Amino acid sequence: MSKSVDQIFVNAKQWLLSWLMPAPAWVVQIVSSLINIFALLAVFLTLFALMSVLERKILGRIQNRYGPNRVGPFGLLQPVADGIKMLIKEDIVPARADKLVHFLAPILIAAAAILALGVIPYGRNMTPFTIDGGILFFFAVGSTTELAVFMAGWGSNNKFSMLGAMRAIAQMISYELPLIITVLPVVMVVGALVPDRIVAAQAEYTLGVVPRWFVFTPWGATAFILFFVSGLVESNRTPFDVPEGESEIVAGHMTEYSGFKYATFFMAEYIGMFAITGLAATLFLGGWHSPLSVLEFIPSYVWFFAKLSALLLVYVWLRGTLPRTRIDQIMNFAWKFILPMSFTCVIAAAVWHYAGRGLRGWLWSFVVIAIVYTALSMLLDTQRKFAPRTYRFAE
Amino acid sequence: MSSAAFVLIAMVTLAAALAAATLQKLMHATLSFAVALVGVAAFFFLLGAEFVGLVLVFVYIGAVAVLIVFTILLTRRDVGKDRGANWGGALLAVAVFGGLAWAVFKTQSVAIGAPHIRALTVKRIGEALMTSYVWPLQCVGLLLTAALIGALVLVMEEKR
Amino acid sequence: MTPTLQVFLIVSAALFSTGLLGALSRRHAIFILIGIEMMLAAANLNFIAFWRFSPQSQPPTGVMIAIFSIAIAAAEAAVGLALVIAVYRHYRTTNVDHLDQLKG
Amino acid sequence: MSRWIIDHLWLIPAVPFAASLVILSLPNGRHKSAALLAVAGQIAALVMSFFAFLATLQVSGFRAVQNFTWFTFGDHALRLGWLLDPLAAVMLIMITLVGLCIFVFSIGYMAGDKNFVRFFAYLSFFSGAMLGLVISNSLLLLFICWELVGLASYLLIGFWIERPSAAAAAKKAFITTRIGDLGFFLGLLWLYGRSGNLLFYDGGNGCLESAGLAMLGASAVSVALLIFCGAVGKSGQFPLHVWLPDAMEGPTPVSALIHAATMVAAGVFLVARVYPIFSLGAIDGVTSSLTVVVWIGVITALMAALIAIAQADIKRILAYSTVSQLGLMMVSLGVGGVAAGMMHLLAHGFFKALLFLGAGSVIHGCHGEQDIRKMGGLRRLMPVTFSTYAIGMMALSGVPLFFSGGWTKEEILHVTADWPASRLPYYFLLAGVVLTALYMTRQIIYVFFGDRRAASQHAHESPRVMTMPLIVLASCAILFSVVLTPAWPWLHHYLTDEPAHFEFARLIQPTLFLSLVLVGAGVALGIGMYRKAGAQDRQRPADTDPLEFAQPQLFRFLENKMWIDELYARTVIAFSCLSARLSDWMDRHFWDRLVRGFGAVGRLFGTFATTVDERGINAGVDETTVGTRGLGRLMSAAHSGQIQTYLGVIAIGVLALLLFYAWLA
Amino acid sequence: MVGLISALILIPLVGALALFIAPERNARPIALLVNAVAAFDALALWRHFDIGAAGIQLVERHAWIPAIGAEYLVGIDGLSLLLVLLTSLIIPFAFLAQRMDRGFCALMLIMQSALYGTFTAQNFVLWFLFYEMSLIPAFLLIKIWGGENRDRAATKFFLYTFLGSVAMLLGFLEIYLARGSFDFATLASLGKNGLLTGKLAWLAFAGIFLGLAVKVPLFPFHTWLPDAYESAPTGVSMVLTGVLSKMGVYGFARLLLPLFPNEIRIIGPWLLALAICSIVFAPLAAWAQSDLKRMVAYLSVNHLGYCMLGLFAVAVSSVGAAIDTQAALSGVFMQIFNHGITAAALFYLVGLLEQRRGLRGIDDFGGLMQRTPLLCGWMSVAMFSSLGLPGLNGFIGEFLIFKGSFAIAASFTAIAVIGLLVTAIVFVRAMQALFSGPLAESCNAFSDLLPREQVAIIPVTLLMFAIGLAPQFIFNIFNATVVQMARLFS
Repeated sequence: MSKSVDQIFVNAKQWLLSWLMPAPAWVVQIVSSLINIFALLAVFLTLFALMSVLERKILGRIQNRYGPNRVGPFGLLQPVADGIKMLIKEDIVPARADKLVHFLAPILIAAAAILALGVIPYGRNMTPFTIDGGILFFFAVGSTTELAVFMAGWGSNNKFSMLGAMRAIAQMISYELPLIITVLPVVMVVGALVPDRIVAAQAEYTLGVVPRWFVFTPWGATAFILFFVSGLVESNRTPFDVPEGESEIVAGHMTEYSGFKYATFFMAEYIGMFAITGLAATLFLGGWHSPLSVLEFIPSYVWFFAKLSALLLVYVWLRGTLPRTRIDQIMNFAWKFILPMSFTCVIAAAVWHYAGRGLRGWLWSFVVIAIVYTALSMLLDTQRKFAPRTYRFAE
Repeated sequence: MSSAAFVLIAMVTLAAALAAATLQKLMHATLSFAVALVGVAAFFFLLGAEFVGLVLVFVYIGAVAVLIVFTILLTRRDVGKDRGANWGGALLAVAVFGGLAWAVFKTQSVAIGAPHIRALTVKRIGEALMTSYVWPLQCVGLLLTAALIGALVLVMEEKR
Repeated sequence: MTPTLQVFLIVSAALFSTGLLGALSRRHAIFILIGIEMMLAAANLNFIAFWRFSPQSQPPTGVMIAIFSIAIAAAEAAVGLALVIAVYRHYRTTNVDHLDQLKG
Repeated sequence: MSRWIIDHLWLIPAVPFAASLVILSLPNGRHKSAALLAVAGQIAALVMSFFAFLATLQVSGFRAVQNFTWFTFGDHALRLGWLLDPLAAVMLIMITLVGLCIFVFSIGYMAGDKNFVRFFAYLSFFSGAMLGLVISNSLLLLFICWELVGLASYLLIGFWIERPSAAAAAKKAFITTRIGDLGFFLGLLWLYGRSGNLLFYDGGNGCLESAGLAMLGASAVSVALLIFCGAVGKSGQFPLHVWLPDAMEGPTPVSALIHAATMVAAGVFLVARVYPIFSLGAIDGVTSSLTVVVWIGVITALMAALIAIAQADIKRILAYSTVSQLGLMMVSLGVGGVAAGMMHLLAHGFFKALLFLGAGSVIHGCHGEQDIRKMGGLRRLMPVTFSTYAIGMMALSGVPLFFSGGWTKEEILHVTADWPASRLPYYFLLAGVVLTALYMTRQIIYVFFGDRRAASQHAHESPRVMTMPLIVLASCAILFSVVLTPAWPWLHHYLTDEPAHFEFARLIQPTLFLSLVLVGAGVALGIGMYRKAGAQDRQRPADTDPLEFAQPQLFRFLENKMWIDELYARTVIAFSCLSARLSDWMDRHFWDRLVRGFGAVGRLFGTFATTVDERGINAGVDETTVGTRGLGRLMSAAHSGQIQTYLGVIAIGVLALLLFYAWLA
Repeated sequence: MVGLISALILIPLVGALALFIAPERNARPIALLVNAVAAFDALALWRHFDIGAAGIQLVERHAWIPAIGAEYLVGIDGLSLLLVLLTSLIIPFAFLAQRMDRGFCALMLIMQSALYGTFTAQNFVLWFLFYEMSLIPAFLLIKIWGGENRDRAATKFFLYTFLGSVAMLLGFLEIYLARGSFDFATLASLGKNGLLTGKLAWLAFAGIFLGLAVKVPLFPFHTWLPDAYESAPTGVSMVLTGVLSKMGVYGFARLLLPLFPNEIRIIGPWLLALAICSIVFAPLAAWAQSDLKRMVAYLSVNHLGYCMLGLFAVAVSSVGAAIDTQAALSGVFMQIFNHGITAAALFYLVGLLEQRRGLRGIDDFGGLMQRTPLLCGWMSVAMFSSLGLPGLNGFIGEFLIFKGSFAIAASFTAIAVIGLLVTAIVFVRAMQALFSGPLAESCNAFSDLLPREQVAIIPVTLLMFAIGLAPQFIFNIFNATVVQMARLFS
């Protein structure tokens, strides 16, 4: 029973494809891909809509207000209203803009974000595209985002846009490095770049209870935190949203966009966020595996989306909690702390491996990380004491 | 490895390359260059070297293209329009192409179809990198470090 | 009909020539760099093609060379662009016609 | 205890050594601890020595040996060892006992010296080295300790380091003894090479045992003489005696301990120790090496006694008397009276230490004055010193019956008289007896009798810590004779390994009267000559010696030590300095110039090569260069700096290559 | 993998490079640190060395230039190990001797590396490479940081030793052309039956002999030495006398004796005479010096003369008893080590005096004992050790040399004893002039040994005592080698 529920989507796709039996293989392949794409788009656009309204409501809760509650029950139809509004708005293109580039930027950014979704395993046998170098694909595609952002900034021919784009690129490049390097230990330990293999490697349970997710190893936990922070930066979310800091540079590279193009940017940002969190869940949180072996009867995709949601919730929570950091702080943090720490994760993973992957390895890699962490924090400590702020004029 | 895909990719690639070589706006040329490289990556996919294709995209789009646009940004004052092709260059390029094409057609041994091959997995590449090619790998690592430092030193503010 | 090695080589030759065209005809240093990168890509394409069409052997040498050449190209691009920036700072131009002296 | 000490013989020297190290590490002001440590170390050594002595009494002909491997070179072991036999045992007792007295005396004598601590460290060091010397069972170990006592002597002579004369005397002592030591060293090497074993006793294989001696064979004479060189140097025998009087620059306790009682006697001890080598192949107790020993001894004894007559320094007189007495002992050894010589050595150790300490007390009382002509009348002021000094004087002079020196001297005269080779040494020794009595009488009259003179005006008796040792030593000098008398020559028999028995009749012998007469004559002569010494007498001024007045030439000759120092300075030392200068000059001017000459030849070649270079090769090269430069100018036009031109040229080159290949195909 | 010996050679080189990364003021601490590592390595070497086994151990062999028979071949036997340990001891001691800037430290480290190489290389080409490599830093050190006359002294030193090296190289080329090998072991096995024949043998012998004799130096090739030692800075003097001079002795023991036993036997008496000249004339010349450094330098010639005496005596003994050859060889090795530490300590102490006074003439001081008892005490220890007082290290070596050579060449040895006497005279004279007498005006403000100076001198002095009293631990290093070498000559 639970098996058939688990595989319900897979079976549905097979059933659909079975109608094409006489067609040549390449047709089947294309149709299969199309089905996957549509399924992806359907799920994630819905999720995007849901997310946008939920985020606003949660932020409202955090900030002690209601949030949207007028359109539809509990304001749940708000995204529909927003969508309609965006669609019917006038599409303004600045006169001196580089029109082609200005036009292509939102398309490229959305395409990249959606492509990245394609390699994540959403459930048992539910990876849309299985590529040998899936993780690499994810990052290769993800890296086009930077170009797209730049195109947006350049094409708009506006100083705010340009500044925003530069900031975005600077911080995205800086954090792409730790993002990739924190993935390395997982890849090393599993020995494959295929997400499915990585998920499979986390399938077991220690003593039948504790899942063997990588987040439960010292290096995994560290890498996960680093990955999460870097992902936060990659998706330009608070507290790292300086590229679109409204109070300083209006909306960064999106300043000159309106209407549907703006909506596309917005969507791409959310989808990028889903992709990153999805990857985080895949890499460190055991993908679609259940946290307890007794709960395995619950379908795998439920688990995946539960983890995804949990992580997204943290995103929202952070956005509601933290103020925006300065760009120099972001960069310093990246190069001076995150990067060395992520290298340490690689070493710690190697130590863990060679010490036998058991308790001993756990302890040793913990020691390695602790040493480096202590050393780094001592080195980076500016010895600045924090004191309650005193106000000179606002008393 | 279908011919249709090949023809499609070849057309896109060469068109983008031509655009990169001739477009007058620097930014457009750079973007075309990126497209051309995506085309090359697609060729790699077609040839069964997915990994290299991904690396190519990763490196060229993610790093080199971004670097180029950044450089364009930093040297903006000079970024007017450049002239497109000049005739001497074009002639020479065509001549080189002619010569190469002639040589390719002339050489009988390259008129062969693709043999059936074992899939080139990342694992195989990794093993090769860590065994037979470990020294080149180290050297490249060193080179990259040196390039990193060199580039930093070069762009540091000149002392006046 | 599947493409033969010849076709790939022709495409690669075309790509190479295009790169050469870019490198030869432009006056802007960045363009020249783009042209050179294109030629490199063409060479990589050659390597991969030759590997694909050759009798298979361990290890995959063509692929390896391509990987290394990509890495080297990245380094080259980084240093090259840094040079462009440095030159631009000094001369306020990136037009290579004006940069014909060894003396800084 | 006795058993234990035999197994741990090395502790006897080790304790003073350890004390010395500890004292050396004390800070400079810790006078009390330093003295306490040194005396404690000495007492410990004395106690252990006493038990060792007791151990030797148990069996007649006792000999305990403890050998050990010092190190292994190649696959041969170098072995050293400790030895306890009667000879060593009596020396141990003498050294520790005299040493203890002198240590105690020094506490008083050196009080107030700013280097008090260092003094006791050196003194303890010496004591350790000396004790090691007497109990070593290996010629090498003996040599090592020999050198160490030399070092201690050097350090102590030069103890008052700020006095240039002390430093010079120390240097002289060190170098002069080292000359002898080098002979000793060569002898040691020779012996080692021949017998292959430096251990004295090694279960039948030692170099003093029959097997070892057999291997030595004919070279025994040379070996013995070379070893004797060491003894000559250390014991101040002619011709290396010159350092000993100068050594009196050291503090008086040092003179007493090292340069009178113990170290200088080490030469005699050495000869006694390796006596089997000296006497190897003896015919009727005479060998050529022993003959040399006798004559050296005779010359020394007589010469030193003569010089002593004309000295004014209280310590120098004693020093020459020491030299003379050592000569006496050498004669005794040479004529075959080992036991007699050793007995005299022991007795001499006690009474000479006593005399020196007495002299020290006098000097102390006179505030550092050493010239006997400035003393006088101290008999009343320093009664204890006087009485003990007188006992020492009588022992030294050989007054028979009650004084140890008398009996031992008697014994020596006895064996010398029986020497089959010649009677001459005997006569010389008899003359020596007269002279000894004479100069001692002179000294005692000058110092203790007569009127008070410059230095003795404010003299005072020394503190008890100084007089107590004097009394102890004086009693020793008297009581020691108990075991020396011919009636019960216990010590003699103990040393020669014969049972002793008492026989009163032998106490009185004819020669006793002879020496009584001779000593009496010497004393009488002394009193006669020096009765008025120090005072105005007839035409003689007060500060002129009666002998000087009577025989100025002779006196000058003796006063200046027979001009031996000057002789050495003119000959040996001058020659050495000259050769040093010559070596230096040769180095700077001859060898160096020789090398530079070679260099000049090289430079000549260089010049030649340069000419060829410049005229021949360079010219050709120059022309080539000019041509190349022209070509370069031509080519440089192509280097426009336009990189695209270069690129184009490269492309054209590629094309050309293609064409070339096409043509080939 | 890099073996222990290669690591030993590399460590100072790497250290020399490391100096240029760190700030200048840290140069000396870093150099000392490097030396600590090297010393650790040397101790490890000692630990891994099998003292019971003869022959070369811990061999590392790699092909280098096969065409000329050169290979990277390093290994140690007892003698090599002894010298490696000596180097590890003296160089840090020298580093403690004076202030030095970065270049100085770096050159010293390079020299150290070359020394390690010289003492461990077992192939002539490699050996020669290191041998020459040590020369250049020494030259530069004297030339740049030396005292007055440094140019002349440095040039003299360089030309002299270099010419010697050239002669040696020619000699070896001759051997190579005839025998086709540069390997010490191979050549030594050939040497017994004559490596070369006729005039060629004599030419090769002369070349190598000249090269080594200059290096030792042996009378009359010694005139560069006083100049060089005098003008070199203290630390360099220490290394020059402590270790560099041992290269020559090492060369004699390792090369000349095994390779040319027959030739040496023939002209042995003449060589012995030269050694005797070294022993007798050098201290005489020292006696005539007023400069303390020059004096110590001449005494170095004398002490190395003892080594030569022992070696030549061994070489001429056609039927020497095993005990004598072994004694002489042991003595020579012991003397190498002892002279290393003692002479280095003496130079160090003279350097201290020079630092305090600015001059180093023997008459520029006086009465130091009153002002600086510790300095005088330790200096006396070093001097007594040098003049061969029993209980200190110098005696052991000299005793064994004399023991061995006396049995073989009694008359020569007897003359050599004069050297002992004159050495004693020189030192006692120096002690008299420096320490005793009234305190000289100019020495009033002297400070006694500072703690850091004590740290430098006391361990070395304690080592002198240790060797003097219980030398077995040093003998253990080379006993097996001695037995093996002695077998070569009997």
